[in-house]
Amino acid sequence: MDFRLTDDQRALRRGVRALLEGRFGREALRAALDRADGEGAAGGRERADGRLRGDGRVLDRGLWRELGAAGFFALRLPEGGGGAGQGLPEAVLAFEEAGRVLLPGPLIATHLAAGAVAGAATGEAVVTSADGGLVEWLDEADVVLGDVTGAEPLAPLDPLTPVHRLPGAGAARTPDGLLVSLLSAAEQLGSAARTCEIAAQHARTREQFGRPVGAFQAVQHLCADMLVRVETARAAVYAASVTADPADVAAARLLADEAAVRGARDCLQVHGGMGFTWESDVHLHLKRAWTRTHRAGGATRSEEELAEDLVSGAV
Amino acid sequence: MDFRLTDDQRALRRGVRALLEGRFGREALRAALDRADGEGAAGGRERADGRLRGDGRVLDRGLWRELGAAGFFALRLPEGGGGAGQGLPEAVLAFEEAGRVLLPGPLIATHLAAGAVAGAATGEAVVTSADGGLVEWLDEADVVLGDVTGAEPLAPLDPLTPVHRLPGAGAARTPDGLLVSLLSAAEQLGSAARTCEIAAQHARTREQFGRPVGAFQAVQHLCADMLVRVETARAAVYAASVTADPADVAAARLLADEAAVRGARDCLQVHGGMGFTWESDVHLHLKRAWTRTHRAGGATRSEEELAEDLVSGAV
Amino acid sequence: MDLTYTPEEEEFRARLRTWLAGVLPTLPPKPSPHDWPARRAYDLGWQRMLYDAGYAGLHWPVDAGGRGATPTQHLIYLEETEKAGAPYVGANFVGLLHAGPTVASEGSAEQRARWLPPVLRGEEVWCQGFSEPDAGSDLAALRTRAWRDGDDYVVSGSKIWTSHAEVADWCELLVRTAPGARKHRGITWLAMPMDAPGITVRPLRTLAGSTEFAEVFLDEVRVPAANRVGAENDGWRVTMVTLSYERGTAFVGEVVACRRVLSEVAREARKNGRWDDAALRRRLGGLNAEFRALWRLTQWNVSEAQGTGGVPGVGGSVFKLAYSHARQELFDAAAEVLGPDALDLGREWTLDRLSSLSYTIAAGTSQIQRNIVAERILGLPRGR
Amino acid sequence: MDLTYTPEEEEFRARLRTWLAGVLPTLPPKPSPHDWPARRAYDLGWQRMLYDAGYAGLHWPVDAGGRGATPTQHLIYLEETEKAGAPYVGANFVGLLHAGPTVASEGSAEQRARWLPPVLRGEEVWCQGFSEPDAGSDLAALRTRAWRDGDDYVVSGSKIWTSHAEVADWCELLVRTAPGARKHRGITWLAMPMDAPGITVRPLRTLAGSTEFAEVFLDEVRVPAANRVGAENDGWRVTMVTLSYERGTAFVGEVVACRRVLSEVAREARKNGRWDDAALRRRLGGLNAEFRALWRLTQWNVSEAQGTGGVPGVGGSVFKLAYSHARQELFDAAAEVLGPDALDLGREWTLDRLSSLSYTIAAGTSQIQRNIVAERILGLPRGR
Repeated sequence: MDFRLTDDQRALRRGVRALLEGRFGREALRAALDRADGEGAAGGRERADGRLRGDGRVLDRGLWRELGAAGFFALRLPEGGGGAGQGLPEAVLAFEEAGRVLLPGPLIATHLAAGAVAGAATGEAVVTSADGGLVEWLDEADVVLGDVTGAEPLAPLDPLTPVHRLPGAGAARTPDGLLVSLLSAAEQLGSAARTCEIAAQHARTREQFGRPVGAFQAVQHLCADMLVRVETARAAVYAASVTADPADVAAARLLADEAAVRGARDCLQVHGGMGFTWESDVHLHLKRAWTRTHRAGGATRSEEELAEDLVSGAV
Repeated sequence: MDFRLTDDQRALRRGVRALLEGRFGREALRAALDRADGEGAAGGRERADGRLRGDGRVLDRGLWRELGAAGFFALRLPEGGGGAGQGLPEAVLAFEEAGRVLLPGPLIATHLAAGAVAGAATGEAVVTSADGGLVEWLDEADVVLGDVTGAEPLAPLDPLTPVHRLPGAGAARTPDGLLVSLLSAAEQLGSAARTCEIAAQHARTREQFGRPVGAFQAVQHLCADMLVRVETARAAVYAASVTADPADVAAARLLADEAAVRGARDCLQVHGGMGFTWESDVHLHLKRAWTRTHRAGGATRSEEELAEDLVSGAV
Repeated sequence: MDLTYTPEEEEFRARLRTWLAGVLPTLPPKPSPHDWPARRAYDLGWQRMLYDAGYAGLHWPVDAGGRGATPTQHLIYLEETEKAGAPYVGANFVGLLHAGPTVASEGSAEQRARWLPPVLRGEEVWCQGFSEPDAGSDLAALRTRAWRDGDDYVVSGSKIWTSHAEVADWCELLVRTAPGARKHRGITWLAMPMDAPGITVRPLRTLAGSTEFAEVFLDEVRVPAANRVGAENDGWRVTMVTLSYERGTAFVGEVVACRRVLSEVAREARKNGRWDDAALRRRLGGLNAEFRALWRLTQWNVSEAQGTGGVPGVGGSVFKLAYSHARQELFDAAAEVLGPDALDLGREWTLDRLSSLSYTIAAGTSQIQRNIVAERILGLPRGR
Repeated sequence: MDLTYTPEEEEFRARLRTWLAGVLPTLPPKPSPHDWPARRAYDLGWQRMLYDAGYAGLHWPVDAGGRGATPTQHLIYLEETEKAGAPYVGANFVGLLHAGPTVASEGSAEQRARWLPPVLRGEEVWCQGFSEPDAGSDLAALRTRAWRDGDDYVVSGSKIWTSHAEVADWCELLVRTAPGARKHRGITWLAMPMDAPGITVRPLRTLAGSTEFAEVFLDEVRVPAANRVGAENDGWRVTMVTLSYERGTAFVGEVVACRRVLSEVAREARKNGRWDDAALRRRLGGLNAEFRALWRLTQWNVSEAQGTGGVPGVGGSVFKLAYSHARQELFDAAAEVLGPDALDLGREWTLDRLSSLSYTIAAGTSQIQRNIVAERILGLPRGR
């Protein structure tokens, strides 16, 4: 047993991080936000009541193809078939990086469609999929999996995740719900780790009452609890990527959802008023984290699965 | 509207406090504990596996009669009928004081029996009552209300509250469940207020790392949250004593249960190792608070009542 | 412990209800939230109606033009207007609830005569220039400078989180007049006319997407020294005095509104089936307990204020800690009930969930409130 | 991320299982918890069996008489012994897990030869004299004095929270030898024979009613200077060195046990009908997630320790924060499931609920652990 990342896994993580930092740094994030937002910051007043302005194209297709070229979507396809021959652990590391930088788009659906839907593996096609009562990125997807009849657009809480509601779909489980849960958990983990870093960074530098706010025990403890949730979730997510056991995946998603949502909220609290502005990125982490909690049946289903696991099998 | 205590109510509270401080101060509490405990501190080893030693008589009958003489049990009986002609608000103030000092005995059942059961009003009789699946003080009661057939003694968590379990009783509601909830909430409030005081007192005086532990923000904030719960519960309990509205009572008991249980736990945390000894009183507050949460159907029933209230009536 | 209202209080409530029932249907349609001039006009129009009906400055002293109402009457007023769906105080907030009381309490006769009547009559709007980018929680660290030049102060600096700056006539401004002095000394209170040259207002967009706030940049703005309330360098005390006007009523309307929302959330859950989830249902029951208690705590604080002559003391911190937390819990529970629709910004509760996030930050973070409770109520040593 | 065990590790596990299956049925009956001499004999007897089977000092270096096992083997050992229901380390705890490693690491050749073999063979029991009534969280504030008198130190003071003091042969003792020195300086590590004159042991009853701990009063106890490990005044460093032996395994057995308890709690709920309460059921599901994650975090920490050579670093604080909280939640949930029986001290879970309260206090309060995480991992400025 050696749970640590292998050298190859570390290299993969470094590679994805470098790619995303280069191609989806803060400026690109804010530019995407302005596109989603119609007229950018100046359009804020219109945005408040939920209308999308502009042409509605938010995804950067060039970036999507670059992701494809870098193997983000084909990561788990066999090496002979144009893939990188990697496994779920490597996919989880890549999606964790995507979560860190708030990379937009139906990444999970496209990744899962690689090899099955033409163009998905290479990033030529944007693929989305119905998931329970929601479907993300319907208007910008080239291929839509599942029945989306009667889909109605919402004014999306997360400006970088357009969503449609599906009528009467309830919480029907998609066949690949397990992988959606796992990869979504990986994104949550990345977001949680990032908001913990942002909070600590802010606490080290922001001064109030003549000292960095991070010298106040109350702020220290908020940050410490954030890290505890991140590291606990990390252990669960990485382990689930190795075992692919349904109960492990359910545990990973529960803990990662919580780490991401509470992390973003605590990060906001540490930032005080400054985090409350549109210019801050903290709210984007919170809105995305909230959005992800709705995937694959949500926390309730995961908790029920984990309860059932307690009485059904061996521990 | 003037929600503040009247002068008479203040005087009543002062009176009860003086009586209890005089007759049930710390020495009396520890003496009762030693009686309950069989052979006192030296008998601790036996106590650990739950056996009661000694003659099993823990209640101080003299004190019980003094309580009767002071009107604790007859408080709400009409003045003509040997009572003090007071209302529920006054009873709540008295029971709050009882909760502060961890006064033992079936106080609520005896109070509720005053006027109906001979000797209850004067403190000549000790009255207990079955409540859901439990009955407190069965072995020392002179009068037992309700069906206690098949009662089995437990090794009581709270050494000063002997309890029997009733078979199959489930959570049948006693007819005076509303008043049990309210007066129990008043006791919880008193306990919560007391543990908040104890914690603050300890934090002001105990030094670690060259300063009072109360100068650490983490300790300050534990104490502050304790007070917030106390004051919120106080408003709810006092209001419920005025309105006797079932939803108000349910709210009062929920908040008072939480204030007492969490208050005692946080008080323990503030005390560190010193609170973990048998010699400290903090654990007695926690054990009593836990015991009281089982009364009158517990939190679940109260929450359901409050949920139903939201959709049934006017707000 | 008397929770019944006196005949006078009941009569006050009845008259108010009758008046509201008659006047609310005559109101013009609500303006778009993005049309500031229209919002100003709407809010001032409502204030004028209150003035004409004798409800303006209800809680102000009579000698300031107010009605000298008791805290209980003020509570009733806030409860009834909320329940009736009357307009919010809106653009009149700072004038009626902060700057006005400050002038009433600390201003000269001339200043009172100049500034108070237009507030009461709904003719002038005030905004607040207190917070700065580097002086949020630590307000006394403010750095906006003012120096005396003849009969004027010349002010440079910047302010943030200023509501209604775009349409305000006046700004109650805290400036630093003695740079060397210890933090809380050396601060001065000025009434700055918002049409003075050198003022730039920039809307500040919040995470909820709205622009309720603005940043205000001040570049050598001249403010007449006659606009100073209180002595030079005494502005911190001047500002704090105002708090005595609040008398436990600050959140009356909000608590009433939250109780209504909670009930609506429960009914929505019944409608969409989430009510069958016992965990969610009981969570709503628990929130019912919280908000019932918060209402009683409000009545408690108001009674205390009424009994002790008006200064609410630190009980406000206890209330704010409990309330800000409960409000966030409420909208989290609402999101649970909404299910997928919790991702819909078109749902009012979704926006409310976002804005509720500010409650543990604005007007003293929960961390600072806990310090206040620990040190001033529980007597713990000053935290470090 | 390799969670499979190597063939060597699997073989180690298989051999251990076989041995446990054979030996556990031969154990004498468990002694009463109140019979200290019998407990000592039982625990030492088990240690002797481990010694004879080659499992004694599994994680100690070979040159100290140990087996030099890897952290992973140690994890497997702790997992399997817990699952098999083998006796706990009991009276051998301090000798095997703290004093022994300290001597092994910092002691002279003579000291190692004198003290280590009896620990491994189950012949001598150690206890720990670190905490004092006024030095709990702030251990370095300890005041027990020792002064040199010829070849001895003379020690006066008192210690608290000492387990097995009644039956220990030796006490690893921290004393202050330089009263004027700054806190962490001036502390010295001594091995005190428990039969020395001047030692009084008084049982300390906990809130759970048990007397697992004792106070130890020292009145001019003479300890030979030859019993000092490390240099005079260097005892703080000497003590801290020992932590490197822990290697992420401190709570392996407990996590395994908690997962078993959680499963039992769920089965009990199914039996008594509480399982139908969706809120409670899902709460148990959530705890399943927590404890699964804690097991993985253990494997993670052990892997780190194995990879980096043994010093676990501050990851232990992260684990302890999460685990102590989860353990308390577990027994709170168990109480929910028990219903009225949660008031029965005769139920094991009720006692466990009480003792779990110490987990956020002992061995560094959660508050102190959070400071460590904030300052040493996240690099926040030193708290004040």
